[in-house]
Amino acid sequence: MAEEKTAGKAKTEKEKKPRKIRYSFQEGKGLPPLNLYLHWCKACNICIAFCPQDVFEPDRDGKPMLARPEECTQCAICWLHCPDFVITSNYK
Amino acid sequence: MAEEKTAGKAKTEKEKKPRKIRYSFQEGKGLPPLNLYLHWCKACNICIAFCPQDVFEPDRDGKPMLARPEECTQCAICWLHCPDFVITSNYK
Amino acid sequence: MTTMTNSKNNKKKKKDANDGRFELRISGSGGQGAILAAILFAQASGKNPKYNVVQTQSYGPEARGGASRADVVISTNEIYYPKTMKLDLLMAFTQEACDKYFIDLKPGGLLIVDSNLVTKVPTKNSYGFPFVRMAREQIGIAMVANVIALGVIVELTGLISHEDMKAVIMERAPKGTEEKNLKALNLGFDLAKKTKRK
Amino acid sequence: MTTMTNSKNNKKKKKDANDGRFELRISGSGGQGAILAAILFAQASGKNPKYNVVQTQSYGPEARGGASRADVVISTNEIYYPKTMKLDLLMAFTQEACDKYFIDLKPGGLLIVDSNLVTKVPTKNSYGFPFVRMAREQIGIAMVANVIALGVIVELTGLISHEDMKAVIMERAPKGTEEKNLKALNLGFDLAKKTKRK
Amino acid sequence: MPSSNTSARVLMQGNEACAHGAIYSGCRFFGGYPITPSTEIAEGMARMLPKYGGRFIQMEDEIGSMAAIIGASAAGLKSMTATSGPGYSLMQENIGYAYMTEVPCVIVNVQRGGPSTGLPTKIGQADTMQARWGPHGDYNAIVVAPASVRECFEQTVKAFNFSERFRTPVTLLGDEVLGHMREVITVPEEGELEVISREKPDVPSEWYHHFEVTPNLVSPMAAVGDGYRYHMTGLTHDSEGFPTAKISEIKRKLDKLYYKISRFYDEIVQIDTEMTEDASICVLAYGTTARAARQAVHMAREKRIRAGLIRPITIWPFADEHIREHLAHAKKVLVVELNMGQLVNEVRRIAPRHCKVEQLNRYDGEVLNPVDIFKKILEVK
Amino acid sequence: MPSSNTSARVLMQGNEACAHGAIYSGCRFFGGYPITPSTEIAEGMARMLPKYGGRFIQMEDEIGSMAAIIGASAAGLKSMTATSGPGYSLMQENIGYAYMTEVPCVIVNVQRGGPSTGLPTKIGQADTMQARWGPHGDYNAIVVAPASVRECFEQTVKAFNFSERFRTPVTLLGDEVLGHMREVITVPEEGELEVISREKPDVPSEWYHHFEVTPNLVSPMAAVGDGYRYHMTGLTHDSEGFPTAKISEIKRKLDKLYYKISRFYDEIVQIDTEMTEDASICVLAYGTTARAARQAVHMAREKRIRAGLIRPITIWPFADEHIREHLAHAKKVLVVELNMGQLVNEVRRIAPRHCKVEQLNRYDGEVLNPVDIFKKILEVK
Amino acid sequence: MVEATKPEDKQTSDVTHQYLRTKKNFPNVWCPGCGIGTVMGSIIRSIDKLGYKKNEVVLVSGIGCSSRLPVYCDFNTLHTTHGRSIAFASGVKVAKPNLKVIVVTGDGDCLAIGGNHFIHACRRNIDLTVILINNQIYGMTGGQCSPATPNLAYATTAPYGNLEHNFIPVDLAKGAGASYIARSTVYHVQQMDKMIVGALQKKGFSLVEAISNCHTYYGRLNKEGDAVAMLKWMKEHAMSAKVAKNLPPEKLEGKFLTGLLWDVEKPEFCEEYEKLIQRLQK
Amino acid sequence: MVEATKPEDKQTSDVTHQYLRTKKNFPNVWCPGCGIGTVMGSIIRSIDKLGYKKNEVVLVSGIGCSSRLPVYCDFNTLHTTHGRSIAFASGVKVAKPNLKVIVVTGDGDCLAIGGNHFIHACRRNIDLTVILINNQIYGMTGGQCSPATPNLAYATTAPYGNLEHNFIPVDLAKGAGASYIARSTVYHVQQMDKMIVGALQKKGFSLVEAISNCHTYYGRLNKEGDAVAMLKWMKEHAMSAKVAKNLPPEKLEGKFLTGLLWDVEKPEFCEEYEKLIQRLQK
Ligand SMILES: Cc1ncc(C[n+]2csc(CCOP(=O)(O)OP(=O)(O)O)c2C)c(N)n1
Ligand SMILES: Cc1ncc(C[n+]2csc(CCOP(=O)(O)OP(=O)(O)O)c2C)c(N)n1
Ligand code: SF4
Ligand code: SF4
Ligand code: SF4
Ligand code: SF4
Ligand code: SF4
Ligand code: SF4
Ligand SMILES: [Mg+2]
Ligand SMILES: [Mg+2]
Repeated sequence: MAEEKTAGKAKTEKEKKPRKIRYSFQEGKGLPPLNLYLHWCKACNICIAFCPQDVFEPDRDGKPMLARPEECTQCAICWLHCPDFVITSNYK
Repeated sequence: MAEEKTAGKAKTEKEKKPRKIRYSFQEGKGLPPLNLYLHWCKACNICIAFCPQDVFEPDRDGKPMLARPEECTQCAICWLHCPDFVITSNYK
Repeated sequence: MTTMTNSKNNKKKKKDANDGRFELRISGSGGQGAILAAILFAQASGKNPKYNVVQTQSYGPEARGGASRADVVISTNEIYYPKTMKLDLLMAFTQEACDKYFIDLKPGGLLIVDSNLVTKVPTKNSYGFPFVRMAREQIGIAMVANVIALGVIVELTGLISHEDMKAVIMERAPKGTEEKNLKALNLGFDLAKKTKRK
Repeated sequence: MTTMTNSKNNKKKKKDANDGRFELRISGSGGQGAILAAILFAQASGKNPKYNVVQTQSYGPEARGGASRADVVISTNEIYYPKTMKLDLLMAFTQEACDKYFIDLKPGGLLIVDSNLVTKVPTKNSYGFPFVRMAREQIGIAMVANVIALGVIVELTGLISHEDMKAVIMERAPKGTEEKNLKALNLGFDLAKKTKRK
Repeated sequence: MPSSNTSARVLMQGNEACAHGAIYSGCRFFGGYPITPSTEIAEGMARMLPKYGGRFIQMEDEIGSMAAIIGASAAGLKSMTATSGPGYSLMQENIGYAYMTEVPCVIVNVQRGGPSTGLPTKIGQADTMQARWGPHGDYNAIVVAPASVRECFEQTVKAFNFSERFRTPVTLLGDEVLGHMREVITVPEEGELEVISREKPDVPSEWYHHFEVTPNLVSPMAAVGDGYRYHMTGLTHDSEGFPTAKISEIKRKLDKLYYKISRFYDEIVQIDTEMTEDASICVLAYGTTARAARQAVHMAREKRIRAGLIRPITIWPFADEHIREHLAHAKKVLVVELNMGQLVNEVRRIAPRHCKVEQLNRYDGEVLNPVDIFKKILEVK
Repeated sequence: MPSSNTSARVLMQGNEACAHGAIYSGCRFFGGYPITPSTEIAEGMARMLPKYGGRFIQMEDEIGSMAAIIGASAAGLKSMTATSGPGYSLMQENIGYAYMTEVPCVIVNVQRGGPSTGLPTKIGQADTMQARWGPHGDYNAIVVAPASVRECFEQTVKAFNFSERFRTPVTLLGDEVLGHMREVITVPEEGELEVISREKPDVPSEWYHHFEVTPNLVSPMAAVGDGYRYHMTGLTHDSEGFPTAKISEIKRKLDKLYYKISRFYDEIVQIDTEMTEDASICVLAYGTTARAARQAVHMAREKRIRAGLIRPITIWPFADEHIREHLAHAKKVLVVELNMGQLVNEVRRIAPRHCKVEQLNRYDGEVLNPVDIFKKILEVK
Repeated sequence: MVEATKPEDKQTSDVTHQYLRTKKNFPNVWCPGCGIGTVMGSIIRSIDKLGYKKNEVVLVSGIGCSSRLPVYCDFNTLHTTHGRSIAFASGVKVAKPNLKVIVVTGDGDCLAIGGNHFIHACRRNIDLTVILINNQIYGMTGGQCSPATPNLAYATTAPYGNLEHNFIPVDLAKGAGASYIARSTVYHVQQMDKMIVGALQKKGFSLVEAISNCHTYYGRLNKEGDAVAMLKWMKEHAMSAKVAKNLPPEKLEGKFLTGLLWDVEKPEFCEEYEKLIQRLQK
Repeated sequence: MVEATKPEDKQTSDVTHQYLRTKKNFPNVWCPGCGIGTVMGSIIRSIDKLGYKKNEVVLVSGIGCSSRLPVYCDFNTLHTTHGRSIAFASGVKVAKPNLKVIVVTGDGDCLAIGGNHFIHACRRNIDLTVILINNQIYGMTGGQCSPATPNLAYATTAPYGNLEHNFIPVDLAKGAGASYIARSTVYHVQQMDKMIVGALQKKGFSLVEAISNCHTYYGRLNKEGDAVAMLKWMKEHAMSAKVAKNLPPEKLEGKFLTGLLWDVEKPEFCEEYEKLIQRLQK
């Protein structure tokens, strides 16, 4: 029983998609496409839910992990929508 | 020289009309068509200016006199416009 | 009527004025220019560096005109209390004003009225002139009645020089009306002179 | 830790409570139900006519949630000062809360933490249970972690009867969740019993 | 009419208790605008009122709220609003109108910390003087201040009683801690507390004067629509309510506003004291602060310091005489407030010569606790 | 820049003199809402300001007026508003904001008669306490009150000086008689009166703290757009202006607000006295009332009564010490006010033991005249 | 619009006298020729026509020349604080929904300081009738600019001409959600009667803007002449909305529309609240 | 509206960081997923795009969650009293017309207590840009009804459903005379950027209504789900005004319009005042 709101962490239908690669840089593919200032992240799930390329997956705290960075098209949706200025692009 | 407004007493073009009868009741024609509670009258000239029958003329103080009462058609214009509830009709 | 105001001896007058305060009220109904007259009188007194001058007035509801009286206190000393206490002179343009304010006049104070509009005068010690009618008939506009009255007051009290009063009238008269206003003022001066002589 | 709270002798506990005041704080981050837990605890204590009860809390900016702590004072005497002064019991759901409020705990006061979320515990004199994980895993919703904790607190302090606590839970649980909440409460009771026995 | 509460012991918040007290008093109109830390009162009234056939309206601001409750009260319903400092400041003009037109109503100000927006979720007691002198012009004010959840209930009832009895707005001055605190209380049963309602006229409407100067100075009050057609204005007015500039009528009106309260001073003053008889030092405090003070006084007594407590429940009119009495033997009076020193000025004004006035103040949004006050007692005693 | 006035003797209204004084002070922004009897100030500013490159805006109400002048002052212009009781009540919340954010500005309250709408065209002095305690929360206030047309000019300049010097809103408390009265005065020439402007920062913007606690407690003030980007909030804040709930920072802030004024008490207090040295009875009054009182004191002296006059020009902070000094030998002090008794409470608080406090009050829209006061002197002397 | 009416639909003028508080408050404070008195006649006739009892009618006003109107009328009359009349009236109406609550207000009272209460009342749809007497200036305080003073017009606080733009009250009311909006002038008295009758009959918030003359200030400062001249101006520049509908735009140049301008249905607050009470008390 | 944009007209996300007061005020007070942060990004990008200097930009706000926005931005920032932001801003702008003054306000701050200043600013046409963050509720105080809360929706002060009707802010602004009115949502961020840029460029009073989510209160009380769900709702129910123009009414059922909704020219107050000064000082 809790009297307050629970931060929105509704799972989206994406979970079904097969995971490809979790961290592009771990795979030696160079810089990831995005920088995540995760200490500002509040795990609201917006970036994860709205990325058209399904680049993110939530970590244990609900914060975004770059699960499929190579799919990122730099469409800007995630960083334009992140209310907490967590996401910046590594490309100009 | 006066620093304040002068109550509007602009003469209208009616002054040209020839005067007929000043007080109908003085002429023995029975009740005048209208009652004038002149102690409330502020001599604003509205009734005089807008009577389509030119029934009124201003007295020395600018208050309406029934100059041509027999011309009155009971059109209501004067009493509807008098801001000071001076004019009432004697006919129902 | 104080010695100052009705004495024919101008020297005496000045001295009295020097001794203390002179209180004056101009009253009437809204639109007769009572307040403006008081202001002009106050302003003209101010031209004399000897005088301290305070002008006050009373208002109707909120500030929407209808002010019916204006007072002027003139003194060669510092004026502490700014309002009038006992009038040396009352100018009344209406019967109502005369009835209402006569009680504030000092015993022997000077009363001036519009003789056409104030028919019941409560004292013999008074001057009456048909200011409004004269303004209409002799100057052509009723509105300058207050200026005629000013002329009379200036002349009768002898507190202000004609020049100072004229100068103020010239300063404040709306453009194009200077002539008429001056004429009215002079008419006032003359009226008073004639009456005094009577 | 006061004798009252860690004594295995229930009689002693009751007596101590009778003697004076018992102060308790439940703390965490917004959304963990700390305030609600404190209210439920206060309400259950109120069922015992012997007790006076005051529950207070602190807020974030304006009233917009984020409240991080809630206190309860229980006493058999009239409670003058309504806030806590030295805690007899501190329940901390987060490391931050534990760090921040441990200083308010009486020497010897009882500390209870969520053992998964509070990893650095500043005293040995403490109980730790993985409330949130247990709630998620054993009851199916993380939200009832506070109810499990309530069970533990009730059992460890012995201030309130199980029945009163259960009654309050039944009164306040949203429709349809009564079962799960009761289950959580019982889980708390059991946890504490087992631990005490250890 | 359903009863507002079970008479059993219940855990209730101070703000809720205000709302319940209002319902108990017969309050059937609430107009308000949310503001921390008073909002629970509005929320409670929104929930409860329609069940009792009463009406709740959330207005566009506090000015409108105050206007609406005056209107509703003029229309015959006991009415209330609740706010905190910023909203209370905005209400002042219309509170003044209610004083002038003698419309009963209750304003709850749950005081928060700091000036201006300050500390919305923290405590303060810095609106104490404002509650007396907030509106322009001269008035006499009744202000009560509870110190417990049960008193929030009771004093709301009192506030309505004073308001209805004297046809005047009454402020209930709470504070954040009290408003948000929960205590287990026994809710008063129906009939347990006295409930006073405004006197209605019993004369034919032609004889009715809405502002009649009666022997006890309070005029019977007909509601709008009751068949007595009167005029109400914030302009100075005569006993019928019509604008007047007559100096005798104006003076009579203002004297009425003042003396209808000061003459009943004894009836209005409520003061709670403990151990003042033999006290050499009295601690004076109100609201939440008084609870810490009481504990401090007990701590002092344990240390054999002859301390006593004076807790004004009626803050305004200030209990001059009563307090002077309780200070009869005291060498010191320590005024404890969560502000920079407000009531202390009143105490200075009235304290007997032999009694030195000391003060302890805090104004950072936190309460003064018993130890703080106890230490100060030790220091100045 | 053209001079606002000829230095000759001119007949000027009190309200006009305020407007001219403001222009003289360098006031270049006026935001206001008309209300009798203050309107001539707004009208004068509307006429004059654009000639001096300043800006006039008529706002939708007094709340907006107060907000606008705070905004304009934050943007660097000396700013003013003028109102009367009802408007002053409405301004309180934002006046509090100006205190809290330390924005200099001047509020003229030309007091009218009666509470509520009362007597719009008559005199009163019943906003005296409100001028000190009007906004919720704790502040220290500077309030000045002229008594002649020339003083309307001078004290407006003083008000701006205090306001700029101490970064705080200052109220000029006039009254209807004074506002509408005309006197022949010599208008101060340029340079004749001291004109103070706020201190500007001289540090690089990275070092600038908008609310720095300097040795004299007043912080240099950069205007919005000056290149110092700061934050301003009515929430309790730190020296940079950012919201804080840290108790040490809050206390420091509130102490600053209080002591930046009380510490300069001697600089702020202005008091005009006459013949108090040997007085056995002192009459204390301010504003128009003080002029009648002065005359009454002279009348008394003529009758060989040792009367004296104490006229506070700075009303708040109340001139405790100065007044006590002047009462050193007096047996009586008669406080004369056009209200039901406001400053008299302050006098009671501070009067030496040997000095009995008497009061004479009138509150029907008329002034007390010298004879009234003289009679009272005879009665109580 | 002012034409001879047939006797049968003509109230006699005497009817108004029955509703006046003649003993204490007359003569009234208004300047000679001020249109506020004319509006007062119109309000009284409308109430009379609908047969409302004096006891059930409440007139609420704020502060201003216009707001002085209620004191002269023998109804329940509340003269409140400047700008707040609608908020007071909302309290009265919600507390006692069977009363007929009419707000009388000026362009300053309603649109300047009172603008917020006005738009919220439009939105909230409490069954009030607001008679907004628009004389385009603050009369009471002596001719300052109001939110209805046209751009470039003169006022004592706009000595060089008004640099602001004016509200069009009917547009504002519409944007805020009012359910009944009409406009008339003190020249078009019979139309005004009809508009007020319609407004009173409307269940919901209704506004009648009554264009009036303040020749004392607005007229004088803007050289628009005396009361008669200003009434003539109204006569010449008003155009009935009904008529205007069938006219080409050229013909509307310089005219302003009068008559019923907006009329929609929305649930009314007091009725909805009553239903809520019924529901909860069941 | 949210589509991949071409790289050349895409500001990098890092740009926003240069305008944040990161040292003192982060993390911000907003709930996870609250759209106010998104609006803040949009405001910053728009200012950056127009090349305004930090020193010449002033953000003024009132009280509310939305009104907390300025404190996080490295401009001149004034956090004022509840509802009064526009009046404060008017003072700033009129005093120093060369500053770019932006008001950030909530539906409660702007439309409830602040309604009067809002409509008067629309009328007066001072060159201000108002960003109205409309989450249809009072967030800061915990979920009470606002003038933007729809009829029948729940709020803590509308426990049985709201009996009042809501303002349509863009209609209100239009009725009050605003010269530029646009609407967007926190889902349609790029459109919002464009609207804000347009508003800033407009000489005169401009309004951008930014529809935002308060899932914590509005969403929870009205079962509208979390932030993601509420953004999805916006995505599905918003319709660009440009597109809508060419659609039959059936297609607009249940939709709300976004984009530029109103744009007219009126003389701007500060400019007119400047001219007056020039004229008088000659
Ligand atoms: C709070 C407050 N501010 C200002 C005033 C002064 N005041 C009285 S009436 C008025 C304007 C009235 O204008 P309007 O409503 O148009 O009425 P009119 O006199 O033109 O009929 C003002 C500003 C006041 N009484 N109260
Ligand atoms: C004068 C005053 N009244 C009331 C409040 C309390 N208050 C603070 S924020 C707020 C509502 C804010 O709503 P909105 O503007 O929609 O902002 P949101 O939090 O939804 O972003 C209220 C009523 C206050 N601070 N000041
Ligand atoms: S930029 Fe677009 S594609 Fe890349 S992570 Fe963000 S939302 Fe996904
Ligand atoms: S949108 Fe931002 S705050 Fe939300 S989960 Fe993604 S990175 Fe975190
Ligand atoms: S009723 Fe008509 S015709 Fe008769 S006097 Fe009046 S206006 Fe003239
Ligand atoms: S309209 Fe009325 S007030 Fe005016 S002159 Fe005619 S009767 Fe007199
Ligand atoms: S000032 Fe204007 S509005 Fe007022 S009564 Fe005179 S004409 Fe009418
Ligand atoms: S309460 Fe609502 S508006 Fe406020 S931060 Fe949370 S989600 Fe945003
Ligand atoms: Mg008007
Ligand atoms: Mg909101």
